Amino acid sequence: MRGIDPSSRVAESAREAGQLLVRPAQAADIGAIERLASSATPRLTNLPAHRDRLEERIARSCRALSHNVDFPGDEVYTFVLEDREIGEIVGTASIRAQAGAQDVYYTYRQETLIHASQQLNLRHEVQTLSLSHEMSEVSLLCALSLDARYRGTSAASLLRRARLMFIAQYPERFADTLGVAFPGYLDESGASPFWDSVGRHFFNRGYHEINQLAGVRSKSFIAEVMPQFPLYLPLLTPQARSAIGREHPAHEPALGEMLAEGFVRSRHVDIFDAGPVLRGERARLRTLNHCGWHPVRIRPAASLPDAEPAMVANQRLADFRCTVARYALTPTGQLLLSEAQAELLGVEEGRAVLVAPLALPDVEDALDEGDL
Amino acid sequence: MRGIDPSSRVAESAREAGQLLVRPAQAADIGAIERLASSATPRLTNLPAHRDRLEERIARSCRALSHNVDFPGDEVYTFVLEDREIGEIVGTASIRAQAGAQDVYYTYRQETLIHASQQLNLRHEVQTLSLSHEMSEVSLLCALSLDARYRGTSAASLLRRARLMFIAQYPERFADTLGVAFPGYLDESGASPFWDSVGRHFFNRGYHEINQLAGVRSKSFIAEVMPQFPLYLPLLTPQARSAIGREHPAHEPALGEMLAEGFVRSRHVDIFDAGPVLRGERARLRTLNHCGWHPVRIRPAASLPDAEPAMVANQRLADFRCTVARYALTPTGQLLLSEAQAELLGVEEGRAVLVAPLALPDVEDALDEGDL
Amino acid sequence: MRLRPISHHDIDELKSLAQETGVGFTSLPNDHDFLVAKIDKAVAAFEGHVPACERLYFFVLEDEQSGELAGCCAIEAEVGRETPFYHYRVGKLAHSSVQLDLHRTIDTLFLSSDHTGDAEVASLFLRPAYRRDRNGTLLSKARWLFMAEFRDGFPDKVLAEMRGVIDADGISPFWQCLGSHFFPMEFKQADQLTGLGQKSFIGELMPKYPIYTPFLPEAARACIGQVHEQTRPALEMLKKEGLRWEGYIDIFDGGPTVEAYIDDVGAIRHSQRVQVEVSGDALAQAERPSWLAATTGMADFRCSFIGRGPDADGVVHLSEAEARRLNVTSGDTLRLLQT
Amino acid sequence: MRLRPISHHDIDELKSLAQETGVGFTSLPNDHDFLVAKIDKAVAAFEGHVPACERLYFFVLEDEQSGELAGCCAIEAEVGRETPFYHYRVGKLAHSSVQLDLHRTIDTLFLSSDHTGDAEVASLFLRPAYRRDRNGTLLSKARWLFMAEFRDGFPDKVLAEMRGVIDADGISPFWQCLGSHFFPMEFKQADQLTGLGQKSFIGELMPKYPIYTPFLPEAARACIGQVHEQTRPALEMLKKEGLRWEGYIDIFDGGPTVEAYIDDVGAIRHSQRVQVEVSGDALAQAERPSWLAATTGMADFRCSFIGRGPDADGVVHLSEAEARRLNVTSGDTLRLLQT
Repeated sequence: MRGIDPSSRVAESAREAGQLLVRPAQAADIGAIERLASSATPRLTNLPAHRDRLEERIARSCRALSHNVDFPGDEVYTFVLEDREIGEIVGTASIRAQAGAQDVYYTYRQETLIHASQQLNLRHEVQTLSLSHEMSEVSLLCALSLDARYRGTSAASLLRRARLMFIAQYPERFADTLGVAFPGYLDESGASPFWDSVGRHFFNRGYHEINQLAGVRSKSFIAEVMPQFPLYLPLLTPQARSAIGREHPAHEPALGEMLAEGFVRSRHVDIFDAGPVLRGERARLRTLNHCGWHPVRIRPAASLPDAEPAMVANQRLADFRCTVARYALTPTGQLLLSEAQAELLGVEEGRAVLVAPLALPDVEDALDEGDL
Repeated sequence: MRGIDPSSRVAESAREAGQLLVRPAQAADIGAIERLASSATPRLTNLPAHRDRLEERIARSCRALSHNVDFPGDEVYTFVLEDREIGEIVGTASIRAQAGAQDVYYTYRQETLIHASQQLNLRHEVQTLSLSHEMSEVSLLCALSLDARYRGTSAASLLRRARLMFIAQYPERFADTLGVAFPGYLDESGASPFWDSVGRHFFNRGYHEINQLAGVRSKSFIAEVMPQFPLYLPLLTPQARSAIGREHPAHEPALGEMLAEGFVRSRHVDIFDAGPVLRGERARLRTLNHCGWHPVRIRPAASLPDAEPAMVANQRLADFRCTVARYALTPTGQLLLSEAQAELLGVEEGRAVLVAPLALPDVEDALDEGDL
Repeated sequence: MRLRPISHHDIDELKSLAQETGVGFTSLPNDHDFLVAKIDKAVAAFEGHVPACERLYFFVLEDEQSGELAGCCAIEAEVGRETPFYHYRVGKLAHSSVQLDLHRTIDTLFLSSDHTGDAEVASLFLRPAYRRDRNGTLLSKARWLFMAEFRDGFPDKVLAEMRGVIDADGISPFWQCLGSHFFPMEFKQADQLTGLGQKSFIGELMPKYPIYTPFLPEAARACIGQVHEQTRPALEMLKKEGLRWEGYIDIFDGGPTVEAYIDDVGAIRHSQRVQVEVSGDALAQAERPSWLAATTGMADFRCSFIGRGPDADGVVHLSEAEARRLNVTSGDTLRLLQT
Repeated sequence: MRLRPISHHDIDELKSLAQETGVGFTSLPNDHDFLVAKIDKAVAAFEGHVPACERLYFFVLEDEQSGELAGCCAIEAEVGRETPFYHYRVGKLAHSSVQLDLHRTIDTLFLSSDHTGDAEVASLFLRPAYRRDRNGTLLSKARWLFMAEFRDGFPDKVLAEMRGVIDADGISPFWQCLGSHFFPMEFKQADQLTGLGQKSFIGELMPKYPIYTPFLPEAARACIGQVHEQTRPALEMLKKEGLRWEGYIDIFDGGPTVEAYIDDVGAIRHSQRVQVEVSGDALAQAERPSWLAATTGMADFRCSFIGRGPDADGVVHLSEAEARRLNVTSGDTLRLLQT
């Protein structure tokens, strides 16, 4: 610890990531989660800063983890990121086992219509947005909020991708296709150009107001009152058009990471702010492809060799734990952990843990595989 | 040769398949192709028994094979199956490099709409068919007609799948996704229950008449006058509904084989008769996955060892040849061929040929992977 | 017999009316609370307390001898403002292709709420025992006099929804072929929910895309714009006033909605205001009354047949009984219509 | 001045008329072959040789002194039968949710061919030099007399399409905001193709799904159902006859289409048939002629103003000049309309 500024200490600690832990949320985490919900940038529809809703959310997660589940249903798993060094909950993220299990999960699907004129011998393409419920079947990674001090650190990656480590272990609880919905573009004043050009005509309320309403009530209630016929893109404002499929600036790095992970841009965007929805086949995601089981070998922290960072998860359900450690193996394939790390994960020597590299290939390679 | 009935002789020969050859069509094949077009069961829209159209088709294929092509465009490759033993053209089949390159390729896409009532707290699903041009980008295997005497023999497989052997060699000429359109269900009287319940309302012509018109004019002309709004399935006759995605009985075995090959049922069906359209990612098709290059070693026919049958193709473009032989390799990986087989393929000893097993895994395993 | 606004003390009589109406008359369900609320709403409308979009003018036909209610009818000032108002509109789509030498138009049903904001005449019911002495005409036409008198309180157009065809088994072929595929319930239930004004399920479950009518079975197509046998006389009466079918039908049974510009309605155009003179003398009295008279107050609106029309000076002479029935005295104004 | 059916020898005069009409008057393009075909078609219609759906009655206003044509007008007996006939219809869709306590209707433009089979009055053009002496009224109203006389040859409804708003730069804001996104061409070109009857490109390129009007810029919304400044007088004249805007607009410029049931058109309802008596005597002659007279033959149809109406016996007296102009003699029948 070189600095004395507490925020730089935190960042340093995050970089080391020695004491970071992702685990399922518990009732006692409500205060922290509410704080995270209020500080999310931008505010998230699916993480309303509304205590009753959040309590319900945690209870739902605990219920799902205490039952046998043979196929994805209306479970929502909520996780928290804990920094043990400062003893604080500094992030949260969820998985909806089936995006449309409770309410239909509506998105706008970008389509191209061909208007061909035989008379004039020309073909004219027109883009539309159609209300769609096709994404209802996917398992959705959503509701992520991270303490601002940890942004851009490996803590962000851990929080985002520990969910994949969980999915890797409980495939029967999730769909083959995963989705990630990113907050959409807002301008400097915090307004959504897409909402202002589309939804506002039908609701006459601002983006933040409707977003809040949707968080407390249900987004699908609102979708069902949205225009039922496809919208012609040329009739939207240029500002709205350019917001389609564009993420909120604060989420650019996260989006890049998910593309590197193997997700691709789908044709679908959020119905309020036109934020992008990524989709990924589980079988093609880097973390799920490259993770492996290794027995634990405990060694003094000082004697651990240097190696690339990795996510390490224990083999529990309700007591699921995932942290960051070095991917250092013995010649016989045992993962070397310090005493502290083993304790963090709640594992003893010889117990198998799931390990996947934290690093991902360059984003550029993954960018152009989408449906579009 | 045990029998004296010429048709059984042909069948026997086909089973042996020693003299069967798939190659690109040439101008001189016009008579045979026209005969095959007239005898197709059922008649095919994309293989009209119309001499001018067929001549154009052959010329188009020759043109495509005599030019460098870097990406799929409006090429249509037409192949014939020749039985050298009897010296006859006994089958034909085509690949459209891009289904919608010339005219938009319209299909009906099966969709499910969710009608959710908050008031009554229920969710009601309604199936629809929407006019779609999404399949326009795929490379389409189509226009297959085989002499009735060869049905159910390995000649059928060869004709069907030799196209994949061609695609394997010239990937740049085709899309990553392949489609196969199968003729749809017709009742005993040869009528299409789907057309009678749908298209007839708009055209007041019988299925065969419109099919013929579409073959000579253009199917997309007709599609553009079809209903533009989605059709609600519950409003179609039960006969029409049950024909959706159902192949013509004569094409059941072919469909089964393509499923075994790795194609899956798409949501798309033909706009006239609702016949199924299969789709397959090139990377997941058995023939493309399991084919390999081997140098040729020529041995006397009598001394060739027994082995599983395989498709064998030479490495030419305009002189492409594909036949069936035994998959017998030397210990060093050379393919053993008879003099006659080598001559059929136009290859000498040492030349590399592409080989893929003719047998496919059981259909059952592949049946349930479709989009539906 | 006279027609007047409903009032709170009519509740018991209204309930017995509701019991008699039966299926297909969904706006008067036999439900105490609903009926009380209906009366409240109507009373407020006649008192002029509510905005136009909430005004439901509900009238009763009173046998002033027995005090019994013989029937009822209503005018809604602006439909579709509080709850959505749906119809199918029969429209035409052109399908044409020069290359195919094809040109035809296809009939199509579009879900629409075009009539939002129009006035509606509705809820006409006459007890069987009173189906005589032109009481039906009184109930039906009194509404036109009311609208003529208070023209400013109504929009440009008025409509009336007519019951559609029901087969011998009490089933609507139109519903069987169309609605039943989208509404997982019985026709009756759907109809009842609508009668209670709970119509949001319609927009929720209804097909959003147009229906191509050629896809409907002949039985359903034959119901489009057709009225129930028993509704034919009512339809004829409205047609005579100038209401026409402009292609809108009920989404459940396919029955026609007829409509007109209010200013074009015959009874409204031909009604006239005259001065009253109550004459004690024996007056000429037509055997079959043809003159309908309505008062000019809203809350104390009255309408009944009288024995004669105005004289050459534009004055109408009333007997004492007629004046009592209408609650007018000499010097008052009446609106008359010869029927 | 008198109105009569066009004939083959009018071709040169028609061409010079066509030259004067200019942009926005697409039905009379300056194209010899097109105009010859138009005359052929009209002549066949007046001779009664063609089925109703192909009947184009094309009239010219003739200055019988100079022989010059002063203007023209037309009636199409049934539109949309030979080539598709498109409009946008302004409709309402309900969007409501009990849970969200939301209920509103959204205006929507639906592509429709609802007017297929209706009659159309169209192509009215009067040379500037003749824009006096009620010639415009003659051109416009003569058509009603023709339709009244040959009522059986026309359907229930008649419509008239009105030019929409064009801005100072000659550009239609409605087109700019809507059509231009779907038709890769200039407004003028689209308009011209339509004038030539080549309309299948409209159905091919037009958006098939409804357009929610709130998505259109204010400039486009302001054009919906609005007429071009110069068309306002024509619109007023049609409105006086009872034609109304029922929500249909031109797909290119958003201009209104007004319509009426033919039997409701004022001029048709009020016209009357009378006997002619040609009087050599000096007859009373109104300074500003108000009586329009039309003959009862089709191929030799004539219409002009006359100096007076019928007498008490229902006989109209004509001067020799008037009789000549209309080509009638005593004992013939005329259809009169007071304008």
